[in-house]
Order: sequence, then C-alpha cells, then structure tokens
Amino acid sequence: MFDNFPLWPDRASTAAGNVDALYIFLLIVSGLMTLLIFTSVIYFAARYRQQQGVPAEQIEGSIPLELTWSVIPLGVFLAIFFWGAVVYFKGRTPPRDSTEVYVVAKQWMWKLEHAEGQREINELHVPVGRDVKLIMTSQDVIHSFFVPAFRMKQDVLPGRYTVAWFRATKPGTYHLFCAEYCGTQHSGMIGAIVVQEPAQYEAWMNGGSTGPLSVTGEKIFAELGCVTCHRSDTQGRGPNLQGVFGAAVQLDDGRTVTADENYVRESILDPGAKIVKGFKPVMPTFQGIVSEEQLNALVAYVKSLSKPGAPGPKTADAASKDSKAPTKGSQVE
Amino acid sequence: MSDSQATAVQGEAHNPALLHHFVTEEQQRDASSLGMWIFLATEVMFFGGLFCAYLIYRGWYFGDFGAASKSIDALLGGTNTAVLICSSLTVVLAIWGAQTARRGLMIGSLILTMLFGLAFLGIKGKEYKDKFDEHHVPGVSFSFEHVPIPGHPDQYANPRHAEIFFALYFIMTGLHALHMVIGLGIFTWLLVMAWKGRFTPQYHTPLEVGGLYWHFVDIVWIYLFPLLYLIDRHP
Amino acid sequence: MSDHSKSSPLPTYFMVWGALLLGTFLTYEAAKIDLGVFNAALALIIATTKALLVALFFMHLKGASEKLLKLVVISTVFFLLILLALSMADYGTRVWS
Amino acid sequence: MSMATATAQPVERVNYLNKEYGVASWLLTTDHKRIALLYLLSITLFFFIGGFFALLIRLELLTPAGDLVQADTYNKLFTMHGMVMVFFFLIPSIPAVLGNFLVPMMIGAKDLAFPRINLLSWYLYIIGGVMMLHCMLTGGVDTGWTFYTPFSTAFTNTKIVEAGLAIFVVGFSSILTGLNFVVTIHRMRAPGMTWSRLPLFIWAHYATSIIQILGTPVIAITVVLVAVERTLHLGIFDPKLGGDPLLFQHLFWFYSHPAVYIMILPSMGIVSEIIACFARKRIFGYSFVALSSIAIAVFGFLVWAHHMFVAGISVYAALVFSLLSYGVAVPSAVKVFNWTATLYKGSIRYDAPMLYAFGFLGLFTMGGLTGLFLAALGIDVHVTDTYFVVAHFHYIMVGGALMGYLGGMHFWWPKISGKLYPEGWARLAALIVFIGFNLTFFPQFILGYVGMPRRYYQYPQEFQVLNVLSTAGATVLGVGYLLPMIYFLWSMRYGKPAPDNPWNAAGLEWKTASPPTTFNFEEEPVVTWEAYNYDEIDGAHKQEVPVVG
Repeated sequence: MFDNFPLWPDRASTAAGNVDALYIFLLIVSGLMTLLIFTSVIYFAARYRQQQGVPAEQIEGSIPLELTWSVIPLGVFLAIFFWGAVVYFKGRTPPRDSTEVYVVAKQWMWKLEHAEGQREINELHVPVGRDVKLIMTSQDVIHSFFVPAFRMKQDVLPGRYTVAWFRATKPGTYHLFCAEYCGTQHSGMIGAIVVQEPAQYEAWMNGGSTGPLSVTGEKIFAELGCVTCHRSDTQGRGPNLQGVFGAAVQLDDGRTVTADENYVRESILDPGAKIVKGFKPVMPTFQGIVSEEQLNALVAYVKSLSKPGAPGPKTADAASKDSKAPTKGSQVE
Repeated sequence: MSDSQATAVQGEAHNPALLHHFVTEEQQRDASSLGMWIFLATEVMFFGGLFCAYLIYRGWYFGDFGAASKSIDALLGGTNTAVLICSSLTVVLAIWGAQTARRGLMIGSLILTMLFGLAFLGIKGKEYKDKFDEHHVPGVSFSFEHVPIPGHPDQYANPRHAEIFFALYFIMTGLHALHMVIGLGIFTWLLVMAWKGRFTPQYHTPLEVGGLYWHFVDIVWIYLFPLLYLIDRHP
Repeated sequence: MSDHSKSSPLPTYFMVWGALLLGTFLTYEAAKIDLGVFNAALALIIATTKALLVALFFMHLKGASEKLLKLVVISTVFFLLILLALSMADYGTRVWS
Repeated sequence: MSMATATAQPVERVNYLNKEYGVASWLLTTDHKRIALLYLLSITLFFFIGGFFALLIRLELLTPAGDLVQADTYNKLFTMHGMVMVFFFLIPSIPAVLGNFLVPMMIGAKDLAFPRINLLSWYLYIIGGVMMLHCMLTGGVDTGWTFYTPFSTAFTNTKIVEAGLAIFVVGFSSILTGLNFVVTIHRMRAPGMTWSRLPLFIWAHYATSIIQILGTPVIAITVVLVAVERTLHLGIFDPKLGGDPLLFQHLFWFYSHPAVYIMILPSMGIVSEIIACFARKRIFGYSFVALSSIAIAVFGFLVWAHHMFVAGISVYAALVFSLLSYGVAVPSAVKVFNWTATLYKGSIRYDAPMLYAFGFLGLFTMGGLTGLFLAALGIDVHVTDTYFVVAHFHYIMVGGALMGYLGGMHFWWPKISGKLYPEGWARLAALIVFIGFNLTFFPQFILGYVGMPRRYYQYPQEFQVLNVLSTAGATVLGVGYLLPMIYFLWSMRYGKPAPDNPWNAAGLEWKTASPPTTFNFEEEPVVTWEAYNYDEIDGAHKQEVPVVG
C-alpha cells in the first residue's frame, strides 16, 4: 500500500506546468491567509481571555479597516482570475495544425480513432512533443475525458462535439479517467494515454493502419450518395464542399457561421437547421442512419477537402469503383 | 400545487377580530398582503424556469417554433386573454364593492369572475382538444410531418423540434390552467365568506389577497399569449 | 395596501380595462405585420405595459403607502432577468468559440 | 453548574413545554417553538440516515477494489447521502430549528406571521421525507444528488420521478419557511427594534429567506420538467430529441449554488451571536457584517455556472462566471475578518459554543479559500469533479454549517430545554469533531489534486493511503456527532435547570424565561438598547463572572 503513494500528480504536458504554477501561488496565498486567521484567533483567544476585573473594550468598527480588507482581497482575487483565465484560454484553443484524434465515449469505454486511421479502445498512443487535438462526442450520456497528468478535463456531450487538446512532454503511461458520473461502471471507464518517443510511435503507427480516416470518409461519402449533390463543379444541388471547412458560410437567413466540426455534424444530422444561401433545403436527415464513427469519418473527409491540393470529390461513378477495391476494414460498424 | 394559498389567505378569521399573535389590525392586513406578494415572487421564479427554457429553444429552433405556433388557433388565445382581462376587472369591482359596502356588486362581481374563469378553462379545453385531434400532443402519438416553416414555404419543420415547442406549450399553459383552477377554488371560498357577510369596509383582507393572486395569474397569461401563440404570424 | 379612502374610483378601473383590451388587440394585429426581429420586441413591450397596468392599478401598487411592495416586485423581476440574461450569456456566445 | 446567584428553584412555571401534553398538542401546534422541536426531531433522524450512508461510502473506499457493496449499491449510497444531507438536513436544519425557535423571540414577537403555514411547512417536510424514505427503501436513485440529464431521464430506471417529487414537496416547505421569516421580520418587530438593532442572526436569516424564496421555485420546475420528460419521453433535456443537457445544468445550478448559501448563512448568524456573547463585545463592523449577508444572498444568484466550467459552456460565459464568483467571495472574507477583529481586546471564555465558533472560523476560512482555487478557470479544469471539490464543499457544509449548527444548539439549549448540558463532555465533543473532521477531509484535498475523480466505486492502487486516512477520520467524526445527541438527551432528564440567561447574553430571547412561555413575553417588550450591548450588561453586573461549567 505504501510503495507508490504520490502526493503530487505527474507533470507530463505543457499545460501541467502552467496549472501547477497557479496552484502553488494559490496554495501560498491561502496558506498565509489561513495562518493569519488561525494565529490571530488563537493569540486573541489566549491574550484576551476573561480575567477578573478586566472588562472587554468596546470597539465600534473602522471604515478604513473594512475597506482595506474588502479592496485588497478583491485585488488579489482579480489577479488570480486573470491568471486563471489566461491558463484556461491556452487550454481551450487548440493550435492550428495539431494531429486530430476522434474520441467516441460510450457507456463505460473510450473508443479512439486517429486521423491516420488507427482505432484503439481505452488506450491512446501519442508521440511526445506533438499537439494532439481531441474531437469528442458521446453515444449515450455525458462523460468527461480527464487526464490528471496533463491537467486536462473536458466533458464529452451526446449530440455535439467538444474539443480539447494537449501536448505531451514526458514519455510514459498516464491514467485516463471518466470524471462525469455516467452509471454503474463509471469508475471502470478507465484508460491509459501511452506517450512514446517519435521512433516508437512511428513503429506502432505502421502496425494496424486501415488507411487515413478521411479515405474511409470518402467511401462513406460515396456510399451514402452525398457525392450526387455535393459535386466538385457548381451544378450540384448541394454546396460544393471544397475548402468549406474552417471558412465562413453565408446562410439564407442572413447569418454567417464558421464551418467547424459541430456545423458539419449538424448539417448531416439536421440539414434544415442552417441552409446555405442560394440552396434549396432538399437534403434529407441522416439521423439514425449514420453511426458516430461514420460521422467522424465524414467530418474528417470534409476537412480533408479544405487542405490545399486535396482532390475534389470524384464524380459518382469514379468513387464507387474505388469502394470495390478490397481494402481492409472499410466497412465501419 | 398544494392548496397552501388558501391558508396563505388567512381567510377564515371567523370574525374581524385580531388573530392572537398580531398587535394591530393594520399589521395583520399588511402581513397578509406582503405574504401574498412574496408568494407571487416565488411563482414568478417558478414560471421563470419555463420562460428560460422557452427563450433558449426559441433561439435555437425559431423556424420550427414558428410553424408549431402557427398551428394553434390565435383567435382562441386572444379571446382567452380578453376573458382574463375582464375577470381582472370584475375582481377589482368586487373589492371596491366590499370597500363601499355594496353587497350586491361584490357578490355579483365574484360570481362573474368565476364565470370568466370557467369560460377561460372551457376555451382552453377546446384548444387542447383541437391539439389532441391534430396529434400535436407530445408523446407517442405526436406527428408533425410536412408542415412548412412560415416564410420558407419550401422548407418543412423538424418534427422533433416542434415536439419541444408543444411540450413547452402544454407545460406552460397546463401549469397556468392549474393555477386558474386553484384560483377558482380560492374564489369559491371567498364567495362563501362574502355570502355570509364576513367582509365589511373595515375587514376584507382575504378578498384583496385573493385578488392579488388572480391578477398575477392574469399577468402570466398576458405574457404567455404573445410568446406562445404569435411567434410568426405574418404571411 | 392602498388606503381605502381614496382607492381608484370606477372610471380609472374601466379606463385600465379598456387599455388592456386595446393592448390585446394591438398584439394580435401587430403579429400579422412582418417586422423581423422587432416583432418579438414589440410583443414584449405591449405585454409589459399591460402587466404594469394590471400591477399598478388593479393590484393597487400605485397607491401603496410604503415602498416595500414595490421593492419586492422590482427585485423579483431583477432575479428573473438574471436567470434569463446569464443563461443567454452562455447560449449567445457558444457560437463564437 | 448553576448561576451563583440563582434563587431557590422557582415553583414549576408554566412554559411552552409543560403547558399541554398529548400527541395532538404537538401535531396540531401552531407555536413556533414546538414546531421547531418537531423539526429538530425529524432533521436529526435524517442526519443520522445520511451519516450512515457516509460511513458505508467511507468503508467501501478503504480498498481500491469494489469489495464491500455492488457498484450499483455504491452509486445509490452516494446519491442518497447527497440527497438526504442536502435537501433534508443542511437546508432545513438551522432555519427550521433555531430560526423557527428564535426569530420571533429575538424581534419581540409572539409568533411568526403565519403560524398555520409554519405547521404546514413541517407537514410538507414530513410528506417529502416519507416519500424520500419510501423511494430509498424501494430501490433508491443512482444518479448522484445532481441527477444530470440525459442519464437521469433516459439511461436509468431507478426512482427519479419519486425522488424528484419528494424534493419538490420539501422545497415547498423551504419556500414557505422563507416567506414566513421575511414577513415576520418586516412586519412584527417590537417597538424600538429598528433594523440597525436587529441581531445578526436575524440579518442572516433574512438573507437566507431571500434565497429560499427566489431560488427554490426554479429547482421545483426543473424537477417537474425531468419528471415530465421521463414519463412522456419528451426531448427537453435529451439531445437525441433536440433538447440540451446543459439547459438542465443551468436551471439546476441556478438554485443549487444559492442553496449552498442557504446552508452557510444561518451558521454565520449563529457564529456572530456566539462570538459576541463569549468575547463580551459588540461585533466589529456590525453594519458591514449585516450587509455582507445580504450581499452574499444577492451575489449568490450570479455565479452558478462555475459548476459547469468544463461542462461545455462557451469560453466567454466561463470568463463571466469566474469573474462574478470572485465577487461573491469578498463578503465572506469581510465576515471572517470582522469576527476575528471582534476577538481583539475582548474578554473571551472557552465554553462549548465558543469552541464550535472557533472551529467554524478556522474551517470556513479553509473552505472559502479552496473555493478560490475552484473559481480560477485554469485550476478548475483540473480539479473539478475530483475529490478536491468534495473536500471543498464538505469544509464549507460540515466544517462551516454543521459546526455553526452544533454551536447554536449548545448556545441556546438552556433556552430551548430549560436544562444545562454537561460542559465538560461538550468541550470534549467539540474537540473530537474538529480533529475527526480534519482527518477525514484534508487528505481529500491532496487526493483531488492527485487526480482521483469523485463518485468512484473503485480506484487505482496509488490513492489508497489517503483514502484509508479519510476513512479513519470519518469514524472519529461519527463518534464526535454521537456525543452531543447523547448528552443533550441526558440533559433533558438529568441536566441542572437553566436560569433565564446562563451566558449573560444580550438579545431579547434571553429576556424571557427558560424555557419560555407560549407567547414568549408577558408584556410586549420595548427595545431601547443597541445590538450586543455587552458593555451595559457587564457594567450593570459589575464584573460578575457567570460561573458556568
């Protein structure tokens, strides 16, 4: 019981240093304040204990003293607020070109899918020193992706994507917990983040690869007949998806929204919600037809269309020829 | 909603004499009215939670809400609003009748108020029956297919989002109707006491406190009518 | 509570009653005109004026001797607006991030 | 332990306890003092039920593997522990027991404004309690006391609707108590009892009542929405049907954060009374302490989403709520500084109530400061939903609210029961509670930062040592809580009769007999003195030291 008994969590990500610094600062401030209160209470209690013939001296109060111990704490609090907000903002804005991992939380297990196609259950292999962006959704209830060693936690909500990112700095295996109560095996929904040297990571990568996720996405894009409306030329009944991801989209009711993962997901599951300017709302909903994994693949594919030099969606027949080619694991459950 | 409003009204002070723990009669009346005003504060926050849900989903699904709201008969809603406004008037007349010892006016106005209340519930019942026939009652039998969104004739409303509107519609108007039923209960009791000649120009606190409750239920409806019935009525 | 000697005479009641009915009719008609965003704003303005009329005249807030009742009403509305406004602080800005 | 100058034992005076006997005299009473005792009995029962669940949880967590109870049972244990403690003990305890008993007496009134509604509040509490007990005995709830959706609406078939209705009913009891207090404080103060002469206990209960009135209805409607969604399979909170689970969290926390101020504010009122009496001094900065109670009540409504920083709300909303949360911390800091300043140049005695007040000062300070950690966005991402949060709110609720409650029970026990409790045992119990509490919850701060999530049935091996420490502390704490119940009951039977003012305390409630008559005062009191006029009291008694203990 006593062999491995840490009093401080591992520090294995860039964020860990920032959070620890703020934590230690707050520990010091609170420690001083607690010390101040404890010593003054004990000292006053002892110094002014009741003695015969020594009455208590009535002191009404003093406005300046009241102001000092209102304004000074407020000042300290605001400093802490700003520092905390800076750390928070860094943690909530993923860097531009981070490698992406799609996470699907399901009652009591984590399914993770690299953009390069590897699929893992309850484990995530990442290389040291590279930014990893997690695009997460849940199939049932609210879970929460929590890696204490990275000081990172983000709830995973059903029905939409939530995003988190980290950059591992120290190779090793770290706990992955579910931090939002999600049912019987909530405490069993534990995984591991395996941080490897780039060489080991490459070796592991070449193992079970089923081709990049975007390629799987392209197959689904063809199988479901999306390509018949969303064509690379402009006569398609649906908007051309080339370069759409990340760009601002003009809607028919005047609003402009940026096409992020949630926009693409909503356009697939609930097309009527946001209609692009100049197009008819003819797209059927795919709610219940497309699984979370297929959805992730489609989003990855749409993203790949925005990368410079990405080939446009092949016309219907060309894409279908490809899907017959025997590639392992193209049928996503 | 337990019938605590009835006790909150401190009605059956068998005689205008003072309740034991109050010092003066004015203190007792002020306490009762302050008590009712604070109770109305809790009611505002109680409906407030529903208005918050309504506000957020209206922002998200404006088109679907417009389509669903258009399927409700706004004329019935409008007449109901007028009915409640008239009932507020008769409540005020009843109180004025008590203040000026006009027994006939007081009792007549109380009866009229309750008739208006019943009329309101009747119209509400008709509305609910229409919704039931059109399968717009949320739950298993709900169906809202191929209903165009107002202003976008070629676009159909999403049935799931319309079901949220109807869920909010039935909960908000249902809760309001429940408060109306409790109001009718209070006013029956006030009528009985008025009939027994319990209210005099010096003592008619239960009438005033009951009136405050009734006017509050009217104010809730004044907000419910435009927000639920008139979301998107222009052609 | 209002002091009984000079509670609103009948004409005031009937004027307020008329104004309320007019308000209802206005709301009903205004919904038919397409004012875009202002439809909701107009509906709320009319509803709030009607609610104020009922509260001030029918519920005798206007003649109330002490300001306590007004304070209760104002603070209740304040906390209701806090619930609505701070929830919208989340929903309104979710699109930005 | 009798007053040095107590006259011979007066003939048995008629008071609210021996005025009438029989079940009906208790179950149909409208006397605020008897209703307070009815509440005392019922909340003590629920406290020990909740405490029993807590002990089972701590025993389960002795070992990393889940080996004492099944996973489902464990989930039900911490859910029921939360629901019983929050809704059936912490929220009603001080307002319903000490508030009911003392608010009318402290302002010189014969009773609350609406005695019948007061009795109705107790019956609503009992109906809610019976519903919750029935729900527990026939299956319980496994969603956590926060019953987040869509788990509570679509992914569990435990008795959510029944527990929800129990909370609705008991919430209504809380609303009516708040309403009663506000009207009483406004309308029924004795002549001369101006707002600046009100005891701080009354200010604290006024602020608590504001929150009870304006917050509780929102959770009532939330529970109704969850019940409607479960029965009709609607999608208000279910994302599959278009709803938003975060809307539930907004509506839930809109009430549940102010609810933690319902739990702590009455204790602050008690601590002000105790420190003033046992330091024989006027509270330092009386008006600042009074207004900070109101500030906490009002600001308490602006900060709820600091429970949701990682739940998926927008980054900008998180900034707004984090800033506002630091605003609400200032009034609490002002109170702690003022209490400490009151001790300066006082004439301090170490009776049991004062020990509890010292305990409150220390533990509430630590609880409040750890709140600053949680309000800082950067740290909250790491520590929310871990044992750091569990430790934080237990420091506030058990270290603060419960310590204040026990201090108040000891301080006013002579007035309530007419008997003196055994001082020696009481001081020992206070010490045991303080030590047991710290041993139980301080390790949980470390556990939290190291990363042990909350509501875990089994945990990795490396967290075991701190959990064993915490369980050891829990047993000590359990003993510490049993002692007061034992010697309070003992004192009812064998305690020395208490004089009218054993502590020589200021305040109208000490001007009546112990225990008081049914209408509290023979003739209506007129207040001509300022609050906490200990200089006049001690001056008049020429330094006569109340020999107590």
